[in-house]
Amino acid sequence: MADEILKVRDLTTRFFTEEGQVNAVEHVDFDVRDGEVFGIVGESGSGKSVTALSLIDLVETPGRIVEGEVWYRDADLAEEHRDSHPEAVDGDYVDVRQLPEATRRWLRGPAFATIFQDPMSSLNPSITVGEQIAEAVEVQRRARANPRRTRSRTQGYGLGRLIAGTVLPSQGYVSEESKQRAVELLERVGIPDPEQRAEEYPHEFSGGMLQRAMVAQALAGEPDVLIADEPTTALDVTIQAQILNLLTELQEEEDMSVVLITHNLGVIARMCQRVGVMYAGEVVERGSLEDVFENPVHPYTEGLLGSIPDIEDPAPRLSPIEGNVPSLLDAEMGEKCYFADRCPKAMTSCLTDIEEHEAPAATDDTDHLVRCILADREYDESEALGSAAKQGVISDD
Amino acid sequence: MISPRTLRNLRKELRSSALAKIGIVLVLAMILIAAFAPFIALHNPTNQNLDENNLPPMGFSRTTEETTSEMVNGSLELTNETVYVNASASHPMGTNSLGQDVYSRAVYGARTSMMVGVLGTLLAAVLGVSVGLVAGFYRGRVDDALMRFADVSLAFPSLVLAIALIGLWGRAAVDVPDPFVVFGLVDPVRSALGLPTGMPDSFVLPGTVIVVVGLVNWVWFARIARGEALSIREEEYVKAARALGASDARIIGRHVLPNATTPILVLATIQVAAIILLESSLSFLGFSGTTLSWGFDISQGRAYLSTAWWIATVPGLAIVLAVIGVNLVGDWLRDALDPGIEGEGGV
Amino acid sequence: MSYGRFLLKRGLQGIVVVWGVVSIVFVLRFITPGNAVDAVAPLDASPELRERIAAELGLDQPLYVQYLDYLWELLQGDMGYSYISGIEASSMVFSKLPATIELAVASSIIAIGLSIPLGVISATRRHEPADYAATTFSLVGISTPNFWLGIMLILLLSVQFGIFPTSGRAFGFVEAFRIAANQGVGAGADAFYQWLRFITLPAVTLGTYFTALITRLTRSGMLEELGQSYVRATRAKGLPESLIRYKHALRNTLIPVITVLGLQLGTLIGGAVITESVFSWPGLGTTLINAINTRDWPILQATLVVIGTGFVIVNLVVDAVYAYLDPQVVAE
Amino acid sequence: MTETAPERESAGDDALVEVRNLRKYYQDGGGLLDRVLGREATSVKAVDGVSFDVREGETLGLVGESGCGKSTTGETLLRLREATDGTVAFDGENVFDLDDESMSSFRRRAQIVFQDPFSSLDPRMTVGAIVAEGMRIHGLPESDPTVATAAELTVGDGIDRTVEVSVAEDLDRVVDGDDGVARVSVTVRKDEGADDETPYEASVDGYGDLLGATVEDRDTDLHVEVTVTGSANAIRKKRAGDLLERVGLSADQVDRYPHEFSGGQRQRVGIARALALDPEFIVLDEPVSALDVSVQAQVLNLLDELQDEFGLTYLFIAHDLSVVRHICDRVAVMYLGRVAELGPTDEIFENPDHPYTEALLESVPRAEVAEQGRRVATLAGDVPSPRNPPSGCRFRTRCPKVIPPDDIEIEQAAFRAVMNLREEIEAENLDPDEVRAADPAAYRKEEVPGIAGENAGVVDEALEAVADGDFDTAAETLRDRFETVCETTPPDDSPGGDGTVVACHLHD
Repeated sequence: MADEILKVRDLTTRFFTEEGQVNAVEHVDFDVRDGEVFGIVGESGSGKSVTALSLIDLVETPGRIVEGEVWYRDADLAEEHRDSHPEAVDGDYVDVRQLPEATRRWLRGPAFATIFQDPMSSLNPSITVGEQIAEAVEVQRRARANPRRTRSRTQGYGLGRLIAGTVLPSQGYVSEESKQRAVELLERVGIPDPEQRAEEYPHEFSGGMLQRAMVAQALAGEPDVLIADEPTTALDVTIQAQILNLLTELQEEEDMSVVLITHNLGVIARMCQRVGVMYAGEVVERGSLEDVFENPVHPYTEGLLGSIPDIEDPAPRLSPIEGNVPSLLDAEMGEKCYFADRCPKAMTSCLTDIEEHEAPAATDDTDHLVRCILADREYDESEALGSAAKQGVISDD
Repeated sequence: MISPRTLRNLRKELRSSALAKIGIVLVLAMILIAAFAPFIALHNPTNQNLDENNLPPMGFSRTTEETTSEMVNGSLELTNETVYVNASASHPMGTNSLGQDVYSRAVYGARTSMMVGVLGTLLAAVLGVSVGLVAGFYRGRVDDALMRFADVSLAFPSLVLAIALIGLWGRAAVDVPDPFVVFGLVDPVRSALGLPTGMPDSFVLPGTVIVVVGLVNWVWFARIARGEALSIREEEYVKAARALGASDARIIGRHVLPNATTPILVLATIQVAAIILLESSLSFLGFSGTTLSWGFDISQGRAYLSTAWWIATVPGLAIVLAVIGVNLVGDWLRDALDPGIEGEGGV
Repeated sequence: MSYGRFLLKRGLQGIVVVWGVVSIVFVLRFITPGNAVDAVAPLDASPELRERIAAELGLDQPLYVQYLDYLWELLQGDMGYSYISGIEASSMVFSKLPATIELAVASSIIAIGLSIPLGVISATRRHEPADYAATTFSLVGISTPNFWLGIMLILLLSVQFGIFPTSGRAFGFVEAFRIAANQGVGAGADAFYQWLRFITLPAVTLGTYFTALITRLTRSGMLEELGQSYVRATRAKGLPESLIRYKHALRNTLIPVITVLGLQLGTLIGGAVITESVFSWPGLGTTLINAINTRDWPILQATLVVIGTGFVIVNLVVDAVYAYLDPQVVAE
Repeated sequence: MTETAPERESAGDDALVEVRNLRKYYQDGGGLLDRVLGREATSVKAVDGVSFDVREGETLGLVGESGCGKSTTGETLLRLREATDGTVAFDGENVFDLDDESMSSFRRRAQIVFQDPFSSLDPRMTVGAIVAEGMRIHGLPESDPTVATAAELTVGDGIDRTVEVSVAEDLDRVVDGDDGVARVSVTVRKDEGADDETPYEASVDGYGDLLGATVEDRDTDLHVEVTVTGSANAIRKKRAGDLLERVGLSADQVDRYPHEFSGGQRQRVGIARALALDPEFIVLDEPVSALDVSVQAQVLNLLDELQDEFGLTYLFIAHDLSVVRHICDRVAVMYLGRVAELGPTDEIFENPDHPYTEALLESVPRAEVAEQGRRVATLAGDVPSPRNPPSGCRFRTRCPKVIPPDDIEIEQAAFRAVMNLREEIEAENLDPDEVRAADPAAYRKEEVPGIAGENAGVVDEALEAVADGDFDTAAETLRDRFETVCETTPPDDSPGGDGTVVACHLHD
């Protein structure tokens, strides 16, 4: 059993809006192993992006991480907090959720780095690309240089120079050394003549080039886990192939683990060793690529795989999943399966027992877990759920 | 015209923001005061009563030096003594130098401000929106020409242009009969309440000011309407309408204008507030066609600052309250409908 | 498009606008009832006399000739002579200009200096006392007519407590320095103190509306900017909150604020006109009002042209600052 | 290869739409001031000479990456944008010079469905009004004189006289005629309880209050008259309801607003709107790209059913190749404003001829376990700017099979490296000091490995010129030796006899 760099347990994030409570992420568990690409696949509204934000503690109001533990393996960090936060440390693992806010913020960079879907809106339009990458480098440099390890990253950069920095670039927060490192990072991700490109603004980059710059920025802190939230969705297919190659290459050389979030099953197949399928805020099935793709147990996974047109031998008709994605507003999740109203194999007991079951024949050493009773028993026609009952599953307005 | 989603957003925002409620209360109050002025004014605002001039408001008193002269054995003897003049119940907010009731003039001032504010904004909106929509929809040279013209009219501050136009065109005003008084509804009510009857049967609407104010502020509407037309014409539902064979006129009328109403509505509230301020400035400088206006009363009170401060203060407070109300309603609309208008519009 | 070329283009557009301003002023003259001759000729002037005056003023030529003459004279800075005082219009206007500039600059400094920090604080400390105070102040600030505010300030600070003079203007800012130069620092300092005493109330009166407006803009600008997705991405790379707030968010917030400054310049000059009449501050505003009341056309014309041209020049400066901050504008 | 393809392809597939040499350039910076500043107007050549046919009843795919001009082609085809050059013949008539009257009929026969569910429906109109807008513009539904009207009469018991029924001429405004006859069923009953003198009443089943039946008692017989009573609006609303049902929504949602629907449902409304005028040809501009996979499948199935039921011809614009493979009969691959390859779908997907098509298909990740180990030779670089596209074949700057001149021996990888170096020199991106410091020969070994002998000599010579800062001579020396047919002559992209296209010199 390869060692896990990250163990997520029972992660739950909810949004308390005026219209009601939205359960975006419900009791999500998954592990990420060293040097592995773990995929999270799901359609829009399945909660996969909120899961990513919850990992790096960037859920803004009205959203709140209600409960859950995020165990991250870092021996020094564990040592440091063993006495101050005994319950947050377990061997080399630290539950990031229980660490003080400042420490959690410090982890962004050296522990977790993130790249988002639309590179153009992830960079400040009025500051050069080189400077913004150099900022990411500078933050780490100042944090390390800080003797008291209080993780203050504005050390030696008073408010006066901060205000002046709004208008005069010369009052930069960024040192020459970091700027040089930024150019090296740009070269590292394959951007031609990096010195010149570092002086250009985001709107002067193509989508592909800008995403490479975002990857360079993520490498600034030499992260252990790179979280990629739909990194290639906004890109064309040939550029997507370039970025996926880049990610694979970097992942091997930097021996960094990747959490890849996407709705594109092709990208999952290409990149991930293990994958979790999310639907309506829950991980309905997770396991190795072979288990989930070759012998899926959960009807939703089957439906998803069935509704993709296969480029190599096109089936005459696709078999879509009927109905629509449910609205998670004020949905009383509780113990019933949330897919029951659209599930072709829904049975009466689906409304009562939806714990995670160990799927029958797990192909290799990993476990293949399914949040569906079909993992333990065969589909039994006689207990099929009537359409009326199906309607009642979700409080439809 | 207003889609149910807009109404829902408005209600939701109203529930959650106290300032919005205050705004609506203030604006409603102003509208009611302006409409039912003849009923709630204590006196006829134009009645002068020189021996009751400069009466202080309730709770205040005023000292004045009085000199009496009398012939004492062939020579004129002047004696002066301080006399206390105190408030009178019938003039709770005091009187001005001509003995006119300050409170009643403020009530009728609301009517002038409201009329100028609303009619001026309407005129500016009609002018500006039609120009802006055409410029934004057809783009090209039409757009360039109209927008250069807009830049030019922006080069003149609205107040400066307004003063110049009114100064040169004269201050034509229109006498508008007051329906309540004309139909004799007012006096019975007033006498029942024990209030003096004989309210003015018409009020003066400053025609030139409204026209000038409209002419001067059309630019803000043109800019917003142009911006909206430029973005809406690229929306796919407009292309779809064109694919269905819709004519330009139908597209502008049926698709562009309805979807541009939100930002125009928010700008309209900003403009009503701005025009109330503009009108009071104009009447303060003596460029308004009517004397029954807050600005005019403030300019009258200026000379009596040290002795009768209330003459200038009361109408000023009225302006501030009215404009705060309108601005709060503007904020409510902007927060609820989020039209993306920042800082447009102004005096 | 390089930065220089962008300014050149704005400059050319500015010239077109100035030409527009000048033409509108010319047109104004013809759409006003009564005509120039009445203003000059004595009431009982005989028709022949009126004829001669009209010819002298060049009013008998065809319209376009008058327009070209008018433009040609304008280029040479000759804007005719005041009907009332006979002084050369341009010299009169330019003598009054410094006072108005002083007032406008002073109130702008107050406005920008106060409002940006206020806006930022109320945006970053939402639902705290500082936010409520700033929001209330800015709401009242934009709802108060500046002439009434001026009068109230006079009532309180001059009449009641006599700290400030009620009206008028002692020395010009420039004069204060000249005095300091040739009469020694003591006199200079005193002259400067007098200047300060006289300009404070008018500057505060004119500046209040602007401070309130920019505070509201900065506040909503900051709130919107902090909601952008690049802020979240910048946080994700571990940048400290203070850097995100000032270096990233505030810089992008200043861009729309400065654009609105350009747009609202008209309001500033309009406000100056009123403030000058409340404090009888000897600037262009008072000149303008007198010129209108006495139908002194050349002075009115000169004032409008100067105000319009001044507006365009200042707008050019605003564009320069705006383009410096926002590289995308130059690229378009 | 004649410039324009022969009018008639092989027998039986007559082209409904014939696009010939279509061009669409966007001018920018052409304003008066820009000319004064000496900045000549540059134009973006979004569509730069595209020709293809769309045959009756087929689904032609238009595929390519963003910026290739596929959406612009679709919109210019329907004259939603003014074309710069070229012709589009719809059923024989050039669309670009139709007068208003025939333009209006073209609008009824050709429609479009858009990509973004949130921007393709007017948020301020109800779904019913959106679907019915086309009918309102064209004053539909109008009665079609060729359609006969008939009524099936069922006579209730207790009526002893013969009953005769007549139907209004414009019945077909309400009732769809199938094979030329609009039929409606009418029942006549004797109302026992009624005491008034005409006890008989007649009613039309269905159609709510749009159709009315009156009974006239002519003592010898009963005469039933069926008339259209609904207003034009009411009829349009009902037809909109029918259309919504047909695309999988329900008629009683007709008064709802777009924001109350999910993405997939909104696309269905967009399709219903396109069907309202009963068109023959629909441009589908990325109809499913914004949808989730499961909803995408539902909409694709719906489009299939509608094509069979109404005999529609589709131009299906998309960037997702697996969707195109599933739904299109023929496919045109576009690159930077031109057609790179056109042919039957299976032919194109199984053995692509054009290097770009090949690279495109290679890059698509397959949703299967085997994808993990697959070595993907990705295309280098970015799509060039359409403002000044590369000379000759536009794909030469990224093409992995660029053709070296005949007279020299060189490996493809090395030649590709030489071509990249040439582009750098022509764009003057190289830094002369860097080249001088690294000494040209060493720089060449590192930048362009795998060349030797005379080729290497020429490259060194060019690099020396660069070191002296003389980019022109450097470019010149390299061009003399390495100039390829790909950069001198544009490949032929006009449709061949069988309508296929391979715009690549490898296949001349």
